[in-house]
Amino acid sequence: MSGGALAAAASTTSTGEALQFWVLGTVAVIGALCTILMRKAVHSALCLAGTMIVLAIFYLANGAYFLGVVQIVVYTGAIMMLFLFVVMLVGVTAADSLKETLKGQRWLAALCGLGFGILLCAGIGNASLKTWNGLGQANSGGNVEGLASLIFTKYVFAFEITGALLITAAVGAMVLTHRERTERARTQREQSEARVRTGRNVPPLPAPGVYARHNAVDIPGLLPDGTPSDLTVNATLRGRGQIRDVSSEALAELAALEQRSQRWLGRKGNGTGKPSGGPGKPGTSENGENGEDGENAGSAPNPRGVAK
Amino acid sequence: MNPVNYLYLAALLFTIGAAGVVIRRNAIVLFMCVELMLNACNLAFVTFSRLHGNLDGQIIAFFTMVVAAAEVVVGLAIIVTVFRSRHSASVDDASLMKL
Amino acid sequence: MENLIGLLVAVPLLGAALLLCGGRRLDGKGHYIGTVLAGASFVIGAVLFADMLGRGEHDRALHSKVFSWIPVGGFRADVAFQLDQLSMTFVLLITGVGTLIHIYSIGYMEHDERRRRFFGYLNLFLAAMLLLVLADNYLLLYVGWEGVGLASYLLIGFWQHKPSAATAAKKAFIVNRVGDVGLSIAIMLMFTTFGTFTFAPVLTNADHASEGKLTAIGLMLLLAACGKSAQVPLQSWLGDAMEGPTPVSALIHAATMVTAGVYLITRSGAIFNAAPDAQAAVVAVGAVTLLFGAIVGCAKDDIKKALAGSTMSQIGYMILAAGLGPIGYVFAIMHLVTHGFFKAGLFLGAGSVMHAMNDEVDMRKYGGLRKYMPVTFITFGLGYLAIIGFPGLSGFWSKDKIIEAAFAKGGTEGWILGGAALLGAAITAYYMTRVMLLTFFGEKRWVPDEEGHEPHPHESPSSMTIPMIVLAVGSVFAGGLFSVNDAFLKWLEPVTGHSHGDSPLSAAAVTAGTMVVLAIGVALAWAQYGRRPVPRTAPRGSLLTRAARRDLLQDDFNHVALVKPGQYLTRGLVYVDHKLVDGVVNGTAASVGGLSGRLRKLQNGYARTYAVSMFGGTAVLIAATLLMRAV
Amino acid sequence: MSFPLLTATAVVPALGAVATAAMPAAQRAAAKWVALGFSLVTLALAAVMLVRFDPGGARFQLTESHAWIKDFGVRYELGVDGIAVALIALTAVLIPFIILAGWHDADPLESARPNRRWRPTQGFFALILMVEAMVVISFEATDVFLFYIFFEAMLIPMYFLIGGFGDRAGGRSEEETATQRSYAAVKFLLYNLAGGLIMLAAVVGLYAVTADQLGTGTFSLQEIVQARAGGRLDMASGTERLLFLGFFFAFAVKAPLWPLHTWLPNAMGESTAPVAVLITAVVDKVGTFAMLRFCLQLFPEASKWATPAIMILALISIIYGALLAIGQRDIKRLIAYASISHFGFIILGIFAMTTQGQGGATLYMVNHGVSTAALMLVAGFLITRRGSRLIADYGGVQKVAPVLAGTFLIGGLATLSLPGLAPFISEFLVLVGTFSRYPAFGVIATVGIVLAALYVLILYQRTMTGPVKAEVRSMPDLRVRELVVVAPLIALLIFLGVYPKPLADIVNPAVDHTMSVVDKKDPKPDHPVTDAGWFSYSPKSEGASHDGASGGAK
Repeated sequence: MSGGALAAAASTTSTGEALQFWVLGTVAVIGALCTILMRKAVHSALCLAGTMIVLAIFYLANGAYFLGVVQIVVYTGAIMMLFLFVVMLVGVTAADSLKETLKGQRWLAALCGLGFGILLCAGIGNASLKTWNGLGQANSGGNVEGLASLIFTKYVFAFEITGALLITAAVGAMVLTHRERTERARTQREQSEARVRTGRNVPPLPAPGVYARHNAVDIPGLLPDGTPSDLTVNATLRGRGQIRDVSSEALAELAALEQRSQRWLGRKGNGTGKPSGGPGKPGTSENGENGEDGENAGSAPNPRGVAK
Repeated sequence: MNPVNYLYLAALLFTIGAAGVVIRRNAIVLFMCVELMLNACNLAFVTFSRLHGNLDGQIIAFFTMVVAAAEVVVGLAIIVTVFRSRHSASVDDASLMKL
Repeated sequence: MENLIGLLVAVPLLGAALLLCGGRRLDGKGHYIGTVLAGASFVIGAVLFADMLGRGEHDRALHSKVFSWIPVGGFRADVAFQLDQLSMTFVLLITGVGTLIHIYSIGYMEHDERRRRFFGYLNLFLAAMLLLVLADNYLLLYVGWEGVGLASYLLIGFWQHKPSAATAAKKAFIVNRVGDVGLSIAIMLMFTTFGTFTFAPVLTNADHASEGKLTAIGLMLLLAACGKSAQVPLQSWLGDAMEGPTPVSALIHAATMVTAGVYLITRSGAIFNAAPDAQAAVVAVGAVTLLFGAIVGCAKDDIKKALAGSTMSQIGYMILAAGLGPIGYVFAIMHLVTHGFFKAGLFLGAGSVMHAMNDEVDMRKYGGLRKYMPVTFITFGLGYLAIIGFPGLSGFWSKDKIIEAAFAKGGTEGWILGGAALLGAAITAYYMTRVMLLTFFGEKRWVPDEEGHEPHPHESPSSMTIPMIVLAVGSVFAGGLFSVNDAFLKWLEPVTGHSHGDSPLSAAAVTAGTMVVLAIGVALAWAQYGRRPVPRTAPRGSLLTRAARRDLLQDDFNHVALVKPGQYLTRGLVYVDHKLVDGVVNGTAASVGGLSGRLRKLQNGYARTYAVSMFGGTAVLIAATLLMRAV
Repeated sequence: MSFPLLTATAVVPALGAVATAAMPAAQRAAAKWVALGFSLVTLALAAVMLVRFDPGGARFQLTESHAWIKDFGVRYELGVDGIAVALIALTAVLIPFIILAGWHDADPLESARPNRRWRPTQGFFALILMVEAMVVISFEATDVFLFYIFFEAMLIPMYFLIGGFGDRAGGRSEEETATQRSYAAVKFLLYNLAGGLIMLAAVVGLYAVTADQLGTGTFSLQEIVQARAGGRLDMASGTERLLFLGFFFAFAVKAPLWPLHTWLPNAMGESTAPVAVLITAVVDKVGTFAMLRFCLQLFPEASKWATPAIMILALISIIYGALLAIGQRDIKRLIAYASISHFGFIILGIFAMTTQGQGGATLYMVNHGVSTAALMLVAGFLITRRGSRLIADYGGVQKVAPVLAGTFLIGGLATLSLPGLAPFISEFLVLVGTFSRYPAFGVIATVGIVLAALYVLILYQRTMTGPVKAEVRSMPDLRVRELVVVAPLIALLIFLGVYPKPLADIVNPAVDHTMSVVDKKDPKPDHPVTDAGWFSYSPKSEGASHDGASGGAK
């Protein structure tokens, strides 16, 4: 780090820093670009984290040791994690299409961006930034001490106010996310009564998963004819479109089971034709053999009617 | 190399962030882009402090971080609430400002 | 004495106010009040007359200023009266004939439930007419001028339930208004020329002004006269005016109001004397009208319309005379007075006939009435003789003098005018004889009216006959009386001035000529209507006859030339006002609305769009700052 | 500091408005009486003003002056000259009649049950009084800014009067009436607001100019006029013209002058007859009055510069308005267009820049107010009886309701300015005044006289005469209240027509002063008559008559 400090003193940087700048700068830019171009929010978050780390390094290189550390700890550590949490909440795998819906938005954005960038660079360009009297003596007493002395003397009010701001923010976040229950929670009895009154799905909603191996919450239960019932999965998942449909393989396995059982029962000949019989046949036969599904079948058409 | 390049980098990052804000629909990504812009500013500040040889720039950057943190907290809280109410984090769905 | 002049106007005005505001409680005695007040004004007039005769020829004129009316800057109009011989003549005529006709109306309007109002209007007319002839300045005269117009409007339209009457009234007023414009412009001209419009100063200084101005004033006054006196080209209203009750026709549209034009021209003599062109115009109008009216008179079967035509023509004579300048003024007025007598008499006679025949006006349905209503017959007959200028009767004296004066104008002009006057006399004789024959001679041609009432003619009540008799007497002797050693001439000369033109023909020759044409006219009429029976329905007649029946197409002309275009113009303008003038404004509003509607689309509610605009905005700001620094 | 008469005259009706509005909903009748009472008190005050005003005295009398907004030199400055006094008197006279005529116009319909909050009647009369207050004070204000404020504020109550209390006798569906009404109200508001805002710009400009040249900016009419006279203030002609146009535009909209007139027929057609009178007889007068007081006196040069154009517009108004009046099917719109024609006359007179013209114009404002009031109110009574505004729906009324017809006829005759009734004098003066400077214009203007006769008589003939229509057969004649409204107006018409001298004497000095400010002199007659007095006239036949005459005048 001391090398960086020395470099910070000079008006031109050491080649080492130059190299570092060019390499990491590229990384940072790529990271930034990825942030805005990735379809999944998670990826964006990760890319952003990368960019921030690079920036942290640049801070250090610019002699802002404290900020560099803070950058890593606060930003990459805390804020980005917060982001990731929210992303989880909203749905990790949720990918929003990059297809633009607003007409001409993209072109305008490109235009403005380009113009803005160019103008900014022009501004920097014709600003006379010749003499770089680095941070040599500023950091002589140690960077952190320097900052501390400034914060608690010159900027003490701003500091206090930011404190207040942070507390307010915390409270605000709590208030916002906390949902006040306005009315008494309805008991199970009331709920069932309400259900009966409306006449819709009088029995409890069908459970997700059909077989022992497929009882994850994101797998819809299958109706007797093998088609999945949306009613069996959580509304949130449905909303995110994160439903794993296993109906097809379930049907295949069903057919296979059929064959095996027949082979096991010693019937031959027509077994080959069976699977081509389609799912209808086994559905009925199964209906015959197990009553729990029969009830399911009885209620099934009804829920599907509601789900649509 | 002239340290002014840091400023060019900052400008570039800021522009990218701004473009992101404009382009992306997902509120969370939007926020990330805002963060990106803030960071770009911070870089600029730090560079300036190096330019002037005093620590005020760094102080400002520090404050920026604090404020950004607060902002993120509140912003994300809002996003969560909105998502809860309308099952979507897309800013286009919240277009009730239409006349 | 001076104060009496004001009283002269005030008395009938009071009557009008009483009767019109009095309400129903006066219905019973309204007509008496009206008549008494009219009579009172006549008495006052007589008193003033006596007083005037008592004074010397040149200080006969009286003047009384009542109050200052409109004082604005240099513009000073007073309510002031001037009673000189000319005014006096009119006062006597108006109040005298007026009173008689009031009396007549008592009987004539007996069965009309709005009789009170009728008398109120009559009094109003008397007041206005007196104001007209007594005013000492043109503006006050203008008040009387329009006042009589109003009275005539109200009286023509008295039977307002008849649309024809209402229309006729409106027509009369509006045609008169055209003339009034002439008068008002004349007054303005006087004001700009002389700085005043009081008779005395204007007339005494008339010849100082430039002839152009005077001609303009003269022509404008002539326009006014044409409107009021039903002279070509503004004569079209008089025929329709006969929709009014007959006493009205007698008083207003024969004896007094329609002669106001003659008064105006005579009064303004000084101006005309100094403006020969204007005079020529006056003469031309007079000559044309006297023939025009006469021709119309020949064709009408409606007795009142025939008489109206004759009125027109007789006033033509007066205007002609007045146009001749100092040669003719006196005779114009003289004829005016005599005409007042016999024409009023004739109209009253006609009224009495109509009264007897259930208001039948078509002469072809009269016939042989002399046996049934002798008094009417005799009075009417005397009036007839007077108007055709039968030697010795009033008409003879006055009309003869006018024809003489016309010749005396001198030069070809004189010959033309004289000829016209003579021809007019012939036609007058013709159509009046026609009226006479159709009405009182031949076999009776009555038919039951719609309700099937067979008319059974009877002599009218005395309240009607007495005025007729008085007027008949007047129409017999007035002319002679006036001509006894030129009494009338001497009487008026101080006011109007007089000069004997150099007549190419001797008076005797003119008289002889008149007699001859008169005989011819009568003979023609006799040949046509006296000898052979008259068909009940009018024969189709020659082109001229048909044209004459339609007032020589005057109305058709007006309709085509003025009414129709006017209607189109107004309709067009209404459209324009709605669509164009309003449209421009509404159009602007609409366009603004449309524009804002389009701008509104920018506010699509998508945060990102706003973000872009912010983004662009910042870019622009930076650009601006850079520019500032660069500059 | 004597009793502030002018302020009182303006404040009393304002208080009346408050008091009336404050009446509880139940006491509708009481509210009416309160309103009437206050309007009568105002009338009394106006009478006192008329008495205390000395025609021969100072230019502005009964003046009051207090600093108001010091920073902008705005003062609360009141003062009346003859013209203002006459117009204030007119306003004070008309308002009681308007209130009396509109006695039942704002009664709630049977269908609408009045509740505690809903009290249109109080509102109606309160608004009328409010308008009166504002009109009076804008007649009194001699501070341009003060005038401007009330000139604009007037629009608010007028807007509600037009839009809120429409003519129920539309013969149309309730919704359509409502839409028409709001259209009319909005149109009225927009037109006048547009004019007013342009004027505001001019007012500010005036301040800037005075501040620039006098050091301290001022809005005071007198100060500015004196400064002009003293030569301390001379505007660049360009500036002056712009400012003049700014002012004139506002007044021309209000007046209304062609082609800014189209709001008037809608407004008068849709509002109730009394409100229509309020518009045309009272409020619009502020426009013409302001032309005389502000346009001419603040910007004499520009006024002269603009005269030809304005006079041509006025001529167009006269003839155009009359022609459109002839073409109307709706009684009230007909009267509205007639008013446009008359306003043309007024403006013609003002800009003729002659004593007769301007004196006539001032008298015309008063007379037109009275005559239109008479005609319009009677028309209103007629319309409420039959429930229709279409001329074609009437006929033969004269037979059924003679008094109504008679008053209607007199009002009409006044409108066509029949001699003997007040408007004749003013119209003739305007014509003479115009003629003596611009003969051609004068002659063209006379066409208006004929057209006036046409539209009035057509209206009378179609409504009053002819066979009695079935719908009007049961039409009652004027009631006592209505007679009380109409009779005095007619009496006033006749009196002012026969003996206008008192009014003229009040007005003349003010007019002379205006003329002197504009420094225009009346054109001299070509052959002025030395002795205009009366003396016996005897014809000088020899001199005059062109042919050899032996005059008898010896």
